[in-house]
Amino acid sequence: MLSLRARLPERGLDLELELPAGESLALVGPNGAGKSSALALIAGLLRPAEGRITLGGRVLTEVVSGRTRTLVPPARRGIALLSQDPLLLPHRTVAGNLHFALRAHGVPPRRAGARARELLEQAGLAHLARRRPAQLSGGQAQRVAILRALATEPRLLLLDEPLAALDVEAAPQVRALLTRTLETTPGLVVTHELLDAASLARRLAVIEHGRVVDHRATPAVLADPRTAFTARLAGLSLLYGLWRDGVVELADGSRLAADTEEALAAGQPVRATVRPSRVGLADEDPPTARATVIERPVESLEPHGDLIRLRTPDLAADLDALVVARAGLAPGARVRLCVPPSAVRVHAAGDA
Amino acid sequence: MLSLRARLPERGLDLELELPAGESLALVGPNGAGKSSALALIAGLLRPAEGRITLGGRVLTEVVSGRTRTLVPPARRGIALLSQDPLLLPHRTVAGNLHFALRAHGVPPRRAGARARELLEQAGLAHLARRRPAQLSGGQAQRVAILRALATEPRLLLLDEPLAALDVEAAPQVRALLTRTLETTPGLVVTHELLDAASLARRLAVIEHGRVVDHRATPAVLADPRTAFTARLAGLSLLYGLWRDGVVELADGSRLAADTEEALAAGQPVRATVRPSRVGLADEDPPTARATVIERPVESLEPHGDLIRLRTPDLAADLDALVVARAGLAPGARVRLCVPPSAVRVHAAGDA
Amino acid sequence: SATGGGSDAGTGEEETTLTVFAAASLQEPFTELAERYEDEHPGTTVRLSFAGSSDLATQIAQGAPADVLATADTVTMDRVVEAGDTAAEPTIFATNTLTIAVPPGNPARVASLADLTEPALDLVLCAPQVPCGRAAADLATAEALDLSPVSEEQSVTDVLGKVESGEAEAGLVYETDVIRADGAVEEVEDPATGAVVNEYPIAPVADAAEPDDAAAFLELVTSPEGQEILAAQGFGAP
Amino acid sequence: MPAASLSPPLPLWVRVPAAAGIALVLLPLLAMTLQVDWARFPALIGSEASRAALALSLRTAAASTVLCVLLGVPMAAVLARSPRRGTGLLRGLVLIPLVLPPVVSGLALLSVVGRQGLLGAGLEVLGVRIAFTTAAVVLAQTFVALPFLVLSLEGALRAADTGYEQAAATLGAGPTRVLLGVTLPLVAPSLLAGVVLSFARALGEFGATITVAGSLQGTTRTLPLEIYLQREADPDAAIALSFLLILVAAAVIALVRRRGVR
Amino acid sequence: MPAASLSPPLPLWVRVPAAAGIALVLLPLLAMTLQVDWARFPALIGSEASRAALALSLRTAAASTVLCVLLGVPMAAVLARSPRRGTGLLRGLVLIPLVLPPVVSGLALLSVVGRQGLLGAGLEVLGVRIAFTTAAVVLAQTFVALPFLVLSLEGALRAADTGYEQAAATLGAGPTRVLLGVTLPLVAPSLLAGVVLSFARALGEFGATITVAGSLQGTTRTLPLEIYLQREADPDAAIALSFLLILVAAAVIALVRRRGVR
Ligand SMILES: Nc1ncnc2c1ncn2[C@@H]1O[C@H](COP(=O)(O)OP(=O)(O)OP(=O)(O)O)[C@@H](O)[C@H]1O
Ligand SMILES: Nc1ncnc2c1ncn2[C@@H]1O[C@H](COP(=O)(O)OP(=O)(O)OP(=O)(O)O)[C@@H](O)[C@H]1O
Ligand SMILES: [Mg+2]
Ligand SMILES: [Mg+2]
Repeated sequence: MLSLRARLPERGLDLELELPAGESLALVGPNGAGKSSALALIAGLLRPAEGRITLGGRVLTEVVSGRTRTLVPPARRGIALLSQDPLLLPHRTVAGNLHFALRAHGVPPRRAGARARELLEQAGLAHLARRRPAQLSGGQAQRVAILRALATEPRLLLLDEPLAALDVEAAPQVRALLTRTLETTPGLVVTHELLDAASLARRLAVIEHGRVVDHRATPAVLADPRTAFTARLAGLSLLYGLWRDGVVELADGSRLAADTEEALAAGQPVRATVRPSRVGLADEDPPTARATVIERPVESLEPHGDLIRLRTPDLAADLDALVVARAGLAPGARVRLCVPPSAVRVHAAGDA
Repeated sequence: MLSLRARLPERGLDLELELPAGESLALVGPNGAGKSSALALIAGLLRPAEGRITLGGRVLTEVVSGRTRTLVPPARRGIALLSQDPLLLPHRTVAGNLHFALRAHGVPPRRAGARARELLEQAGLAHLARRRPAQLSGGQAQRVAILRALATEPRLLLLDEPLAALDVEAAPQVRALLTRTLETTPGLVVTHELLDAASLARRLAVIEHGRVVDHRATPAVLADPRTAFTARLAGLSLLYGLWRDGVVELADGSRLAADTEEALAAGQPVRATVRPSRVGLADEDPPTARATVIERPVESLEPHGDLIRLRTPDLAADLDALVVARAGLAPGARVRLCVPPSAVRVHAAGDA
Repeated sequence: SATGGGSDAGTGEEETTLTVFAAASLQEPFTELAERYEDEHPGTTVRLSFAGSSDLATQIAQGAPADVLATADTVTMDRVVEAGDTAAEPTIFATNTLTIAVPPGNPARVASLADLTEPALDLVLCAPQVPCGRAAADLATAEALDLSPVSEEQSVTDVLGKVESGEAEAGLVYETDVIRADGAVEEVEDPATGAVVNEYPIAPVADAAEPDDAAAFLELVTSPEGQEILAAQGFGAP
Repeated sequence: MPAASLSPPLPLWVRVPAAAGIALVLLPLLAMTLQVDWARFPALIGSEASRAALALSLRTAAASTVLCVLLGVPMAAVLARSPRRGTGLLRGLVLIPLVLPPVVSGLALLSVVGRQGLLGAGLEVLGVRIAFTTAAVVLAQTFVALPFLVLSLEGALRAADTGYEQAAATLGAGPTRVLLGVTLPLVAPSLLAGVVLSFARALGEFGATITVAGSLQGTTRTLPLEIYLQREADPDAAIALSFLLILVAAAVIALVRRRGVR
Repeated sequence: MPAASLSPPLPLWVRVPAAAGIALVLLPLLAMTLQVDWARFPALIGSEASRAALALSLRTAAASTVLCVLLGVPMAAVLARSPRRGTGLLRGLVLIPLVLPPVVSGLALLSVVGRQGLLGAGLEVLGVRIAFTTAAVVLAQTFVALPFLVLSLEGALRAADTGYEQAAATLGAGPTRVLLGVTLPLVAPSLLAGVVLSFARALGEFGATITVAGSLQGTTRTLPLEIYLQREADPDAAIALSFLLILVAAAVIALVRRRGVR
């Protein structure tokens, strides 16, 4: 079990996080939120101004009112860190980098050499074994760095954007490898991709402005995002309003019909999430009885899979390219969106 | 107009590429295919063993039978390169990095200072102005590097995975900025993301094993991918077989009913692409008359948006999580997939 | 451009500069002689350059702006004369004899030259290539001594240094060195050391910018007045 | 680096040899300090000859260091960046003044600028004399100090990541801007080390100076030459002057480091 | 780096000062070469005294260089990585042997290991005598050469990217493995420069050696001492020996570079 409590005002961090034994965790958050710093704190590369980090009951870091009580060096934590930058040792070959990691874990030289070759072969990278890091492409370096981090069986894996830079063929392979690894070794995975968050870990923590603002099972976070950032990550629109018996009254007075399973009092502040794929154009699909029609200015249009995502200040809609062309939509134009109640989920806003 | 012809056996490159004046191009391909090397050749950071690169009629690089005829230095090409690694000058602040780029383009010192501040403010990064690169998060560094590359109005922009490392909020903003820029300045954008390829450039070139294997308008490539890699990028399954009047006969003998607009002769080798979102489970949705039912072993299951992507050796299907759970599907199990003819597109295989 | 060579400095109407190159061991008497000369010849400045004798010889061969050269041995001076760099035959203006120097307290109880042959004694001499070493070798031959030094130093100052610091238990140095050492070493007198005399020659330089002053300075050095100054530092008369 | 970011600790055992090394350097200095005759110290270092020697030493060492930077930085750049095999020989040759006993360096210089030297004769005709002038002091110091700067810098330039230079070039920076604005700042610590080394070497230079420049008070007699002379005349004064030299060097090094280090 | 990858070109103007610097170094060497009496060269350098001096010089300089590495690398690491303010002073002190005239360095050493030195008396009791032995030569050379290694290395260590060391630490590498397997290889070019500098300085050492160790053929008379002596007796022999010293240094440097550079 990992438990982390750390303040580092210099980077605006004030983190608190508990991870049940054996569980893996996906870490998401905006750029500069403090994800990499959190990993560095756990790996022992960063000393908090104040805080305590334990892993499986063992205190790894403890700083109390500025005095360092415990600071286990990184090498003695049994934690492997794959940082955002691959940081392959530039003076060693690819095989040499793996060899180094294995030797550092006490594997005898001969066995380390054989194991390094084996790992490279398994990953289909044997042809790179004798290259220096400077002679690798970005994605190749990233794959070697992943292999190197996994080579030594750590007690905890810290992975910082492990799948960035990987191509569409390599990514699923590496994702599968990581999924397998994370089944036996708990890990923290930083990612900006919903897919990775969902496939690599059952739990998801959201860091914003140096704080853990949400930490639940991944499907729960995705189904009911509590911050604008998570909503965006989940691909949902997030709106705030007051509950008025079956409708959400938004700040601008417009009303959004919605279903909910929660017991909500009239006038209660609520959070509504809207799934863009269920939002249509009012002029195309004549709205059903309870559907809400809302007029908004178009902010942007961008491709989204085979559809076009239309964004307005608060609502998004995924529309067919043909429909967009026919309606002559462009940024600045006004659009009438049709939101069926089934596209909307409402939660009491108090628990955000 | 950009025209590139270059061989560099050392990296297994043999590239040929023409870009019409004013057009931008997305460059995709597997890791290590040669995308970054192509940009380095155009920027003048790499000398081909043999080749010729011209931009708007001006010869930038010319090496004929090993003898360098022309090699315009990078600074004189009027080409800006955003490399895969941000490479911000470590001894200068963020503002200092922008200042450097502006000064290098002859902007007088005072104006350069003001302009640097202005650019940072526009990008919402003013609070980082006095930081050193080492004090930035990965995404922050990437955004500063993008600003720096755009700061000097180049004649050609080369962007190597510009949106990697950006969070879900920053990515659309930067994508919009790049889209605007690429409307006036032609550019080459390397990416592993379908979304970026589609939104940033109208043309798409595919590099595999150091060769340009496909180069068409982006929608054409995505609708009719010719290689396994592009099919994967487009999110389609690609199968090969022989045309038998309305059905594609696959190598294992199974037959796939399909519609096509092309005139195909019986027995002609064809390429069939199948859209996973249209593939279902035969046992769930009773197949319609012409739909094909194909039995395959399950290779992997992974989340895909709100669905689960099921992969078999040659076909993929996007299924509801509920359906997957109900059918008790797991890697290794056999599954009966139902492929409606409308999910399949067939093209003559000769033009691959 | 040349910054302050002797010849340039001599372009003034009244002001003349006499440049004297002298062996480092002559530093004290020559500084005094220069002052005396300046007193007696108002308007003339004497510039002194001290270095090892062979350094000075090399410098003069390469055109150093010297008017007078005084070396610590005749061998070096003979080389300068041979090269044609002197304006007149050298004059011997001082002599010096070797003596035994021991650290204060004389820990090895050296009493005479003969004690220097003691194998266990840490004896330090000059190397035979340099003047004081040649003198020591001559003395050893003359007295039929079998000396086995632990070190053959490059200069008499180095020998003195070893004795002063107590590293060496005895060394052969010049009389003047013992006076210079000012109590840092003790002298063990042995009349036999007088058998070998080292001579100091002085000569005007061929390309002298101030030949008249050079002659006058030479005169001062060999005058009774000059000899007195030299004697005060332990130098013997020629 | 912020205080919070931890660079990996050094192994504890390195403290043993490090302490031994520090002792090796400090003990002699300490012992020397004990020998300084502090009562006479002000008088010893305050004499006119001492002050003239100190002033000359500072002026010439500063001038030599500037020359070393002006000549040595380009040399290091050319040697580090030339791809050709041939520079290997050149690199070796440039290092030779490092091993030559200074007196031999002085003789070699004399054989160029002396009266019978390669250039000396020609210069003489033009009325220019270098040997035995302050210029000769600077020449001698530069000759012996230059390799220090070149060598410290060349290694660093060779090791420096050229990625940043390439990035700067694609931003439109010409070769001069890349050299001055990117390459040299990247190797600043080594450049600083080179400057300190060459200044120190110039300040302590003795053998070559006395050979090419002679030893004339105020013109060519630098502090080390004065120390040499005083050793013959008054060993206490020599020790005191050595101490002065140490103080000067320490002050200058501290100043450079203060300004140069981030 | 493959030949295809282009590092940005140097500005053309750097060739002018670079050429001037190279001329400054090469002309004196050339002039010196012209003075070598080639007919007598083999005889001059082949004498027993010369051979003994050469052998002694090689042995002692090699030993000193090894000592410099063993002591200097830990010193540089400690100085570069200590966060404390106090190391500033220490760093300055460690550099002092750089500026001391070698003779003064010798005197300082004597005041420690000499008979009346700080440790000398104690050593004497143990029956250990350093003065006039080959050990004293090595001691003197190490003392003067150590700062060269420390300074070249420290700048590089300070500039090195600690990211790689951190990465190695998270892979489980202990401090020793990080130091030997990551840190030092990363600064290899500067380490090599430091080794070359300190070897060269040890090989050319004269003043401190003569002061601490004296000059006895085969035991303490190194090549520079022999050169100095020959200068008095036979200047041609001195020139020939200097030339030999250059050859030896060049050979050793070439050997080190060949092996050391990737
Ligand atoms: N060395 C440093 N010194 C000071 N501040 C730093 C340093 N490194 C990062 N920061 C700041 O600390 C904050 C957290 O950075 P961190 O790298 O943890 O972000 P992140 O969540 O990993 O972001 P990204 O998604 O961009 O990688 C940022 O505001 C960043 O600017
Ligand atoms: N400096 C180098 N020396 C030799 N080979 C190299 C060098 N850099 C890259 N390569 C090789 O050249 C090929 C093309 O590399 P390149 O960096 O262009 O790939 P890429 O398409 O950008 O890949 P990625 O998507 O991983 O960034 C790869 O096989 C790579 O290993
Ligand atoms: Mg990060
Ligand atoms: Mg790449």
